[in-house]
Amino acid sequence: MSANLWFALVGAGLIALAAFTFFVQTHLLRRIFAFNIMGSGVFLIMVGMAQHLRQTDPVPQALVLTGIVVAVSATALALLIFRRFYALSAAVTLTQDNDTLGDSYEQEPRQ
Amino acid sequence: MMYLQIALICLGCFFFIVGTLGLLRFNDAYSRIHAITKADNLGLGLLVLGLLPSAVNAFQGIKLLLIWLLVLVASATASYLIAHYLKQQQEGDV
Amino acid sequence: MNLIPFLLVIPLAWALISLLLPRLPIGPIALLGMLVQSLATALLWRSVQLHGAERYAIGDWMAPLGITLVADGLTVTLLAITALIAMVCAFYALFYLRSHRHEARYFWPLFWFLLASLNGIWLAGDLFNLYVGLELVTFAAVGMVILSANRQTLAAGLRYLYMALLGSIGYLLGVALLYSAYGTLDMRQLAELIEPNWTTHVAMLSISLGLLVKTAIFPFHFWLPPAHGGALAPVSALLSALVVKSSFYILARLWLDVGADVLPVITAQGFGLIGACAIFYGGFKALQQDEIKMLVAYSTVAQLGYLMLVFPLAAGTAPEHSMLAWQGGMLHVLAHALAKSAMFLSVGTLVLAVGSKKIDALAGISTRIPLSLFAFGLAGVSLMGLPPSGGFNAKWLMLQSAIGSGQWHWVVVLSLGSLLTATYIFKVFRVSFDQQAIDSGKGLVKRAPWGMELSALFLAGLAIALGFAAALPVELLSLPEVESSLMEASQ
Amino acid sequence: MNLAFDVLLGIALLLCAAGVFYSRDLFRAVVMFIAFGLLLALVWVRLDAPDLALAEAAIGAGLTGVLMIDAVAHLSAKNAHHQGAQFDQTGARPQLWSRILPVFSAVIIFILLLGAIWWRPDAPVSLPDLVAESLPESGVEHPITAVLLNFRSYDTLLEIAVLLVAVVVAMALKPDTSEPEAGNSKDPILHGLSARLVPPMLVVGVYILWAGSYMPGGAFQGGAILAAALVFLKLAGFGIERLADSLLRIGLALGFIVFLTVATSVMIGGRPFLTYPESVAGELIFFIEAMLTFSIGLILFSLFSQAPPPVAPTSSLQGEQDER
Repeated sequence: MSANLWFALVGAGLIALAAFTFFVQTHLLRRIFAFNIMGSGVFLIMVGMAQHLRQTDPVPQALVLTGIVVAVSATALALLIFRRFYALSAAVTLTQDNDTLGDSYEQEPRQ
Repeated sequence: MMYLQIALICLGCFFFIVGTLGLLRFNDAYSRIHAITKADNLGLGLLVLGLLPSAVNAFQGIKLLLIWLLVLVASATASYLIAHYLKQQQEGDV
Repeated sequence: MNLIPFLLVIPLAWALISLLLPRLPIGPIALLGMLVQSLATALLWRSVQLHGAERYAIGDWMAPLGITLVADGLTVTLLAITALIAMVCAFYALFYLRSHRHEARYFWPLFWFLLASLNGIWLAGDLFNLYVGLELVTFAAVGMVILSANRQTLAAGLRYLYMALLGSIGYLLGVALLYSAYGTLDMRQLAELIEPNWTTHVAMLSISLGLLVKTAIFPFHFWLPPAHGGALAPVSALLSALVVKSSFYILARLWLDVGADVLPVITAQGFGLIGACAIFYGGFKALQQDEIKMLVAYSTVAQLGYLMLVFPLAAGTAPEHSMLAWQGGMLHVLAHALAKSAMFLSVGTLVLAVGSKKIDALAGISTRIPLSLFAFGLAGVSLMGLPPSGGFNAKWLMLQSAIGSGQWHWVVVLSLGSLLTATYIFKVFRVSFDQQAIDSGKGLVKRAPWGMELSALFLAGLAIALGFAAALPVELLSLPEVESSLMEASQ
Repeated sequence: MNLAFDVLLGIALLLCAAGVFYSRDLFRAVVMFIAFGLLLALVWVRLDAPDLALAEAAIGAGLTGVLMIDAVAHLSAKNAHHQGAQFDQTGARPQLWSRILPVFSAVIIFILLLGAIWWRPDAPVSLPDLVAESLPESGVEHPITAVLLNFRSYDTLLEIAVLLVAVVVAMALKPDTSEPEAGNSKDPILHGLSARLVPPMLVVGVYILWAGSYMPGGAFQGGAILAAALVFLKLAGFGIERLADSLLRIGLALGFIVFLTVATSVMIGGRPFLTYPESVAGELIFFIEAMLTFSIGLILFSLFSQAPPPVAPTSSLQGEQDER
């Protein structure tokens, strides 16, 4: 087994771990961590698998570079919205995180 | 020469281990800062010293030294900031 | 000179103008831009109609090294509907945003970025490029949802963003696996190479799940109603009409164009099943709502379910039935886009006029603000699938396909779904035609700007007109693909 | 020996990720996250991807870490200590399915991926060969820069658009009240250090940008370092976020404007969108990259600095700014 394949497997482990976290953690910041790490897992799979048995492959590396930049802007965006939301509601979770979300949303008082 | 290099690197690693041990075992933030900065800076210095003879050219050697210098400055400032913050907090408590 | 890149350059340029020069009257300038954009789209449509599909190699690098844009019949149809709806929404927004000064400043740049990314997705021929496009759509759409940064919209925007990001990661994972298995990102090349094996199946599963989350198909629909229901009216219209379709479009392209040979019948039936669940669940939830925008948003959840029925009808059936399902599904995309944007725009006017989001507040408005209510009704006719309307044609084609291929269970789903739609549409009408309320003079309203009422009516009229002119897009869908001269020259 | 190192590195990465998710308080989680990023940078080196290592260290660990720390610092103590694997503050309904389902799906995901990686078919197309073949025509010598700014430059164009959209949303979220932030602690030592350290950082940023045309480096890594320098200055109390609004906007969009203009103007000569005339391809790419570096640095910085100032959270609805 080459190092490339091994890191692809690590990537799979990261994805599974992060997916589990995404299901059980409701804290919004922890979820931001979760999709950052999940993204890293995907990047590892992308580069690791493509380079297994082949020479260094610049294409997935370039794609992952794009992916990293997109990921950081997604993180920044999520944090911005989260912070504004936190300032208004003092909540770090979205209430009732399952398919009754739509209902709980409507029950919030409004002007 | 090579034995000297190996000895220097081993010594450097030793300081790193000691520093980490201090970080884990000391029970007060000030002593932890003390342990980690002092031991690690020395350890890194020894590592750099040990690696210097292997540098291909002078440019690489300068880079190695620069790394050490930057880490020194950065860790000094960072530990100062941590200690400063701690002190402010403690004074606030009193 | 080829027109395809202009469909991207124009919105991007206008996005920059409205971002950098906020002191200019960006609303009217946007309308001008929409006219230019529509003209370019119309010209491209004509060219494809006459000469067949075109491929455009960006930077003159052939796929798989470079990225290729594809403009075939389906693409130009979607480009046209996008330009049309966006133009009407822009016109509507001119009036609507007068009461939302702060939002107006950032609405226009986001609007243009959204338009650019949608056009990019319709035209894309490359898997990774679609990923970047999807992210751009998501960011712009989330940004538009949270424009009026209050607690509800921020919560809705966060939920939307989190689910959409999760969906993107699923999609990207699938792309990574496909690339490692086939060494290419070009969709056409992939279609030739793809074969059923474990990696392909896992990749397609991951992509499908990611896109289902983004399309808000049951049971991943829960982020949609608060986001679409809470946004500003023109934003809701754009989101429901176009944005959710973009991820469905990729899903359909991938399964029916690229992976037709590896789509197992059981997967197709499974897609149909969740579609059926979406139709009934969305319908029932819509019926329970007491806020008009939430009702319309849940209606979107239900209507998206019909799209999923395309898969069982088109996969593994005889070619003619498959074609019927494909055409019906795409006609439904168009009909729903027109009807739902009309509905959100008219509802926006109604809410503005009565000053409340509650359905009960609409009591007796049938005599006060008839035009918007009429637009709502026309759009409803199309959603229910009553003749003559675009919705009717779409459902009729799908019914024919279901009957022809002997899949009677989908016939039942299609008919019951329409019944359910009728129920919740009539719920609105029952309230608004309440004779007591009319007599008692309730439902005093503010005057709505004429432009807003007219925009909704225009789109609703088009949704009906699609019932008469359905042959036009359907014909384009079955165009054969022809290589552009550029492609041949450089090969 | 190498394999043993890789195995250890991989396991450390997984442990670090677990630490991020299940550490007691959020600050610890952020520190673990930064450590995760640095380990990942090492992994990229092992995977023969120095560009990614640079980007990961600067963007993934550095900038994301700063963003997260900044966010955590604004949480109240109660929320920062919000415990890991609980379901809600209400602590309600620890139903059986809600425990089994996540474990089950995570295991399924892992097994599916394992299979997909293990039984991978051999790719019939080899893009690296194609890249190597076309590299001489691309105008740059570094294959990754060639892919990013020539072969797949359209992706990069859209990517900059993604960054710009994020900034637009950040601007839209910024409260209208623009009172200057009070008392950015002007620590003399931090101040002095940053005054001396920022110039070399800028030099390194420019060097990495310039190096990108023939070796690892390029606009994104250079931009990230530029952004880091700006963040550093801001934290040290230099009031650089008070740039004129219009100037900032143009700076943010400059890279995109140049990119789009070059991409479009070649069409006047009858070439396809985003084609570089071969004789000046290298120079054009460098020019675009330089502008992009500048813009990316500003964009990443303003994603950090546009964050809403620390407002004491209001649990009552009166804090809502619905009036607008």
